[in-house]
Amino acid sequence: MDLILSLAAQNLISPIILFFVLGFAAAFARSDLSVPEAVAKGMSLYLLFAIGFKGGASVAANGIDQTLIFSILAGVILSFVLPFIAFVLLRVMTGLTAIDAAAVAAHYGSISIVTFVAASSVLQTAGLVSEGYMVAVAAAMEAPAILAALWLVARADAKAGQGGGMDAGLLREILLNGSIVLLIGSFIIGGITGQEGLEKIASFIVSPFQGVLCLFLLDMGLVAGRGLRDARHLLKPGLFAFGVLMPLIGSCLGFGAGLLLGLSTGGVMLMMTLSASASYIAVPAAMRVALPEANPSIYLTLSLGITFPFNLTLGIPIYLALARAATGG
Amino acid sequence: MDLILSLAAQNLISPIILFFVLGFAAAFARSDLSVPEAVAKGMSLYLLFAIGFKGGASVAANGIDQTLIFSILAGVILSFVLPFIAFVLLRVMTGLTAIDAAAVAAHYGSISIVTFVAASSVLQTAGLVSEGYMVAVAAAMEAPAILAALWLVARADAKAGQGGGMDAGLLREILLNGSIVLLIGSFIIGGITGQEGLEKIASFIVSPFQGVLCLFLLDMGLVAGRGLRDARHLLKPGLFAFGVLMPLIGSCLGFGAGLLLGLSTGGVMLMMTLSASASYIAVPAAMRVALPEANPSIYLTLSLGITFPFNLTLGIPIYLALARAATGG
Amino acid sequence: MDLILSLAAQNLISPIILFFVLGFAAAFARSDLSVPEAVAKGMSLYLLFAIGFKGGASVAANGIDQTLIFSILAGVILSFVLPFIAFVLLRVMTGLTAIDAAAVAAHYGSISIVTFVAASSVLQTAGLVSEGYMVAVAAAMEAPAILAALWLVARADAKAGQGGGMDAGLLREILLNGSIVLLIGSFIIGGITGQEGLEKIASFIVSPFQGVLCLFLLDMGLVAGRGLRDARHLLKPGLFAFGVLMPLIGSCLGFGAGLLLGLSTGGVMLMMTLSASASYIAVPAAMRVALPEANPSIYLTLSLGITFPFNLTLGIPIYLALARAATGG
Amino acid sequence: METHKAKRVEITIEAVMETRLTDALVKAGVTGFTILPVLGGSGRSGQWSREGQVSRAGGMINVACIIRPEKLEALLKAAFTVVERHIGVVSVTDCEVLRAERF
Amino acid sequence: METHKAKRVEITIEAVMETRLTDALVKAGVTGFTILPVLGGSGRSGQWSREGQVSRAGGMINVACIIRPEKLEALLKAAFTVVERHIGVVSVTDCEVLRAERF
Amino acid sequence: METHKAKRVEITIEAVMETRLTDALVKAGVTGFTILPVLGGSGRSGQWSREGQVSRAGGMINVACIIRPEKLEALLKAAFTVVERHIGVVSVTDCEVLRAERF
Ligand SMILES: Nc1ncnc2c1ncn2[C@@H]1O[C@H](COP(=O)(O)O)[C@@H](O)[C@H]1O
Ligand SMILES: Nc1ncnc2c1ncn2[C@@H]1O[C@H](COP(=O)(O)O)[C@@H](O)[C@H]1O
Ligand SMILES: Nc1ncnc2c1ncn2[C@@H]1O[C@H](COP(=O)(O)O)[C@@H](O)[C@H]1O
Ligand code: NA
Ligand code: NA
Ligand code: NA
Repeated sequence: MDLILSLAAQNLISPIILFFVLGFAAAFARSDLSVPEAVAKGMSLYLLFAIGFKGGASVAANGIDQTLIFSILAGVILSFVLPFIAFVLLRVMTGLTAIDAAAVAAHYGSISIVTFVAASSVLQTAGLVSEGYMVAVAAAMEAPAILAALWLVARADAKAGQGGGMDAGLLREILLNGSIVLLIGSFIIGGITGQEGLEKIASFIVSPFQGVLCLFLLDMGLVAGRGLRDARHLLKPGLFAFGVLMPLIGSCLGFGAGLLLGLSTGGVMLMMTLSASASYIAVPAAMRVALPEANPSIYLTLSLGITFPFNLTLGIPIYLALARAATGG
Repeated sequence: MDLILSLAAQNLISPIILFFVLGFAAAFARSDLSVPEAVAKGMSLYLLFAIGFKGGASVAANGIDQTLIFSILAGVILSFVLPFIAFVLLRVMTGLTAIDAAAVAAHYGSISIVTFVAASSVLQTAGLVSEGYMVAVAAAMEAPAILAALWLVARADAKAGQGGGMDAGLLREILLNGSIVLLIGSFIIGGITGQEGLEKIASFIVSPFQGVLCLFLLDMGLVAGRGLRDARHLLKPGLFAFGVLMPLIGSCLGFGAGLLLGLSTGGVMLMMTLSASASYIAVPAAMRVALPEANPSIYLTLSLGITFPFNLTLGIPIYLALARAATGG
Repeated sequence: MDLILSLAAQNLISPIILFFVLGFAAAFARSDLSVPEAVAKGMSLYLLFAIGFKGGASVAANGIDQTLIFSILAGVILSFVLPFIAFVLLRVMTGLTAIDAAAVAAHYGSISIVTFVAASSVLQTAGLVSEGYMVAVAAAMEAPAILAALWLVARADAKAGQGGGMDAGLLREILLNGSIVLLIGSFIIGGITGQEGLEKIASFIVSPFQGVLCLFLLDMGLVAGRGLRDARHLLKPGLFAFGVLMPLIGSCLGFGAGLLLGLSTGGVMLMMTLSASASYIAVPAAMRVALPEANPSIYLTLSLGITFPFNLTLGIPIYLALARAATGG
Repeated sequence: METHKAKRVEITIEAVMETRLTDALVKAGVTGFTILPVLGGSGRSGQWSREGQVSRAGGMINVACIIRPEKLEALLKAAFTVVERHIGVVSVTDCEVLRAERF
Repeated sequence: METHKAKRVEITIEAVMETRLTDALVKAGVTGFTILPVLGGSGRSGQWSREGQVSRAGGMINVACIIRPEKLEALLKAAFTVVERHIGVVSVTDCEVLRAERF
Repeated sequence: METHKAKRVEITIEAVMETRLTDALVKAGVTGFTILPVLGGSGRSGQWSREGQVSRAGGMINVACIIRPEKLEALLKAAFTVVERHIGVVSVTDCEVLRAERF
């Protein structure tokens, strides 16, 4: 417990957290500070490019083994199973309709790549390494949750399925969405070009990485703060509790999976983080197409306004402490 | 004098000045060279982030003393007093109406953060250090000038006050405008995380800084050149003379304040630069809201087309030479 | 031949090529991966800024000699002559109208600065240096081809000339287009500030260069792939063959010019690359103004969809191998 | 100059629905449209802005089509099928166009 | 398809006045609006462009509101109070809308 | 509030033609116009989008002019001279404006 507290405290005064807090506070104070949409997208491309490439280069350095395939499989299963847990919890804890609950559930089965990046950077500061292919696991966990949620809706309410739901176009959009393609593409290119490739572009993707992450989290803070400010009336205690409880539950499943797979300390911690995190890019877009009746304010506020800050500040140090305790890392 | 000339000459062939000149020339030649708005805003966020953080980290390294508070106080007073001087000069030297004169005066009381950044980078090249908290002084000098100008208008012309002027919304916009929030926020975060935080992101905010500044000044040159080209008919000799005289007067007051406060050579020079510089972001926006009758072409052309280039090319080396002569630095 | 193959293979697995391929593939798979327009423009400003400055600094380090002037002259002549060859080939090999053929021909006389940048980066990897002023040659080769093409149209079809063609406004737009101004401006500034200036901004324009180039080529791949996908019905075998044959012919002329001028191995290779490459920024814009009847899909698809990828993947290693064989470099 | 009567249809719709809408328009015989970016807005589902957004989920676009009056009914039907379950606005204005042969 | 008469009001105004204008519109009973970015323009106060600008001072935006005809007068009054001392343009067009219950 | 009849002309044209068009408009006595960015579109010359583009060649812009009815003919003539050989669309709508003295 002490360890967790001290880790949390240390985590809380890292620049990336503080810039997130700055953005959050600025949004609540109604400052007009803002990051242009194109710059925010550019930074997100950069982060995906860098994290994918570094993952691939690290796999190239350490070789591939069977664990890769099992880890990806575990990720897919987690992503598919977590929405069911989330759905039941939401129906019990909150007054959400089946459609709203399913839409929220999809977000919690899927993952947030920035949370993953933040966790990786905490690992790095702690001097821990992790399996490079966790990037591929992250990519694999994006989509299954969406299918689970649509299945939940179809079951709960046959009517809501008509005229919408999953079609071939949507499936392609989900599987080939820009973030996944760039992440996996960079991962593969990093794997092909290996350390030699990494050296060529290290002063672009390694050294300035932390700084870009700070600016990006400033923007995340602004967007999350603005969303929370405008939608705080939605945040009934039940919803709020879900936003904190669900990542903890997710991380437990990720913890189990990580230990079963025999991952390193860092790997277990990242698996926990992935399971605990909630999507705020890919899944919202898919939900607007497939379940337009679901209220976007609910899922965005929960995912971006509650769970993301929770993971960033408290979750990540907790997951790290647990992973360390269990693996002796 | 020789020293000033040689400093000016050396300053004039630094990349940052030359890129400004390139932009200026390209605009006059009607080249279609342009920097996308989002990229320009992104660079300005970067500069504020970097300069604030470095200031804060430097304060963390050197400790805070009383001078900080007195310096900020001095800044506030200067920012409030300078518009009165500017207003009188404008009414004497030019044919501007009271409203136009007050609007211009507000710009000269306030500061230009890019001029500050350029001065800091000249200091660095000269191997001089300065008080990290000058960043906070810069932030403190943004707003008071606006109040002074609105007071001037209210006094000069009761009628102009009706329906506009200062209201609670505008006050919040001025005090919490994005630039100030980011600058002060980064300053505080730099102060909290200190040298350790700085090391983490140094390869983002320290090493590439000069290069980004070059590109940003290219854009400033383009914008200033375009503005001057379109509004050159406004530039009566009186106005032009004001645009060069006012920064010199401002710098003298800054000089006095810096010496009184017992600042370092670099600190005195930065205080001079702040007092000499004229706003071109925060104040124009505030003027459009509070004094829409004032002609924006006049204040933007003066501030961006005359005073900014003057400070960048001749002012800064002059201020440095004087600060050196007076402090023996 | 073996050398070429091994060079090509080595070239093909470099990160920059692989990211181009990633973008190309993503576009064909209809992924929604995309780079915001402002970010793409920002990166292109960065590349021009960096390549120009480094060229100028290198000239400052090595001194200017007569070859500079002769090289620029050679570039101008090549740029003016190549469209005639391209025009005849197109009329023989394809069914294009005179106007479409002339528009395409203009693109092949002019140059692609990204191809030039990619070739420079291959040179650097190969440990070869080149004449810094090749940047100036590149700039000089942009415009003459346009004049040649307009002359071709005027000759082929007096009627098409009326109401359009070259006017003073267009001439200024071509000669002062943003890319040229930034490239030449940075080149001159690099020349003035020399190694000292370069050192100041090296961690902005030297170390991260390769990484930015990767991201930029990802975007080029996306744009080229999308263009090719939408316009593949235009790609009759004759056109396709032209898109591969013309760069080879161009490179031969560049090869001859380079040897005649007595350039270094790297210089010969860059001269070949410039002659082989086809414009996709400056010339298309000029054609839309001067020859609006020409079909933009044809010239953009050829230049960006066929010739650019060909040069990037196979052309550059071929040119390098030939230049090495001939100069013993 | 000679102008011809036409209808201008403007559809404000979520960005994620862009291709679905334009595909439907093309199927309904629309020969051209222009897409304008939208910065932000407000409606029954609350206020929103594109600033700092990374996701396409939150944004909207504005699709403007100029068509011959006789094609209006088909276009509105096609648009309605896509817009039906989604937030967004469809408006029609009378206008005159130059070069009517283009529509 | 059934359409209903409505008014489309477009207000081109300085970006710094955005929230002041939208607040006034909401107070006047407007239930929705869409904000489009403006690249540049020209008027009595000269020509301007957003290129390379950092400040919000120089830019304008375009606010479009579709409303029931009976709300027009209230909207114009509200808009006028904000626009009065500022540069900018207010225009009103007749239009038809689908799903009139939304307005 | 008192409004006055006016015409709203919207011209969608290639970005490279921007200054040529606005110069022609100014010559034809137009006192103001507003330029909106265009994200993409489709027409007889195919579909296009600004995403990831570096060149101005591919993009279009939207120029909107509000004018007094009596100036319409001169404006259309001026616009037509520029648009004639180029792709693009010109449409005219009736509208009402506040502050008619500005036009
Ligand atoms: N009356 C209106 N006038 C103009 N735009 C509107 C109007 N109502 C809604 N919109 C636009 O459509 C979006 C969705 O509206 P809604 O479905 O009402 O939430 C809003 O964010 C606005 O951009
Ligand atoms: N007649 C007009 N038609 C369209 N937009 C206009 C017109 N007049 C002014 N504007 C727009 O309103 C802005 C301010 O106009 P002004 O108040 O005349 O300087 C201009 O920059 C244009 O964007
Ligand atoms: N009917 C139309 N309605 C709206 N915009 C159009 C229409 N036709 C063409 N456009 C726009 O004008 C551009 C060029 O059209 P075109 O000349 O038909 O290729 C298209 O890319 C669209 O942006
Ligand atoms: Na999850
Ligand atoms: Na000042
Ligand atoms: Na060429």
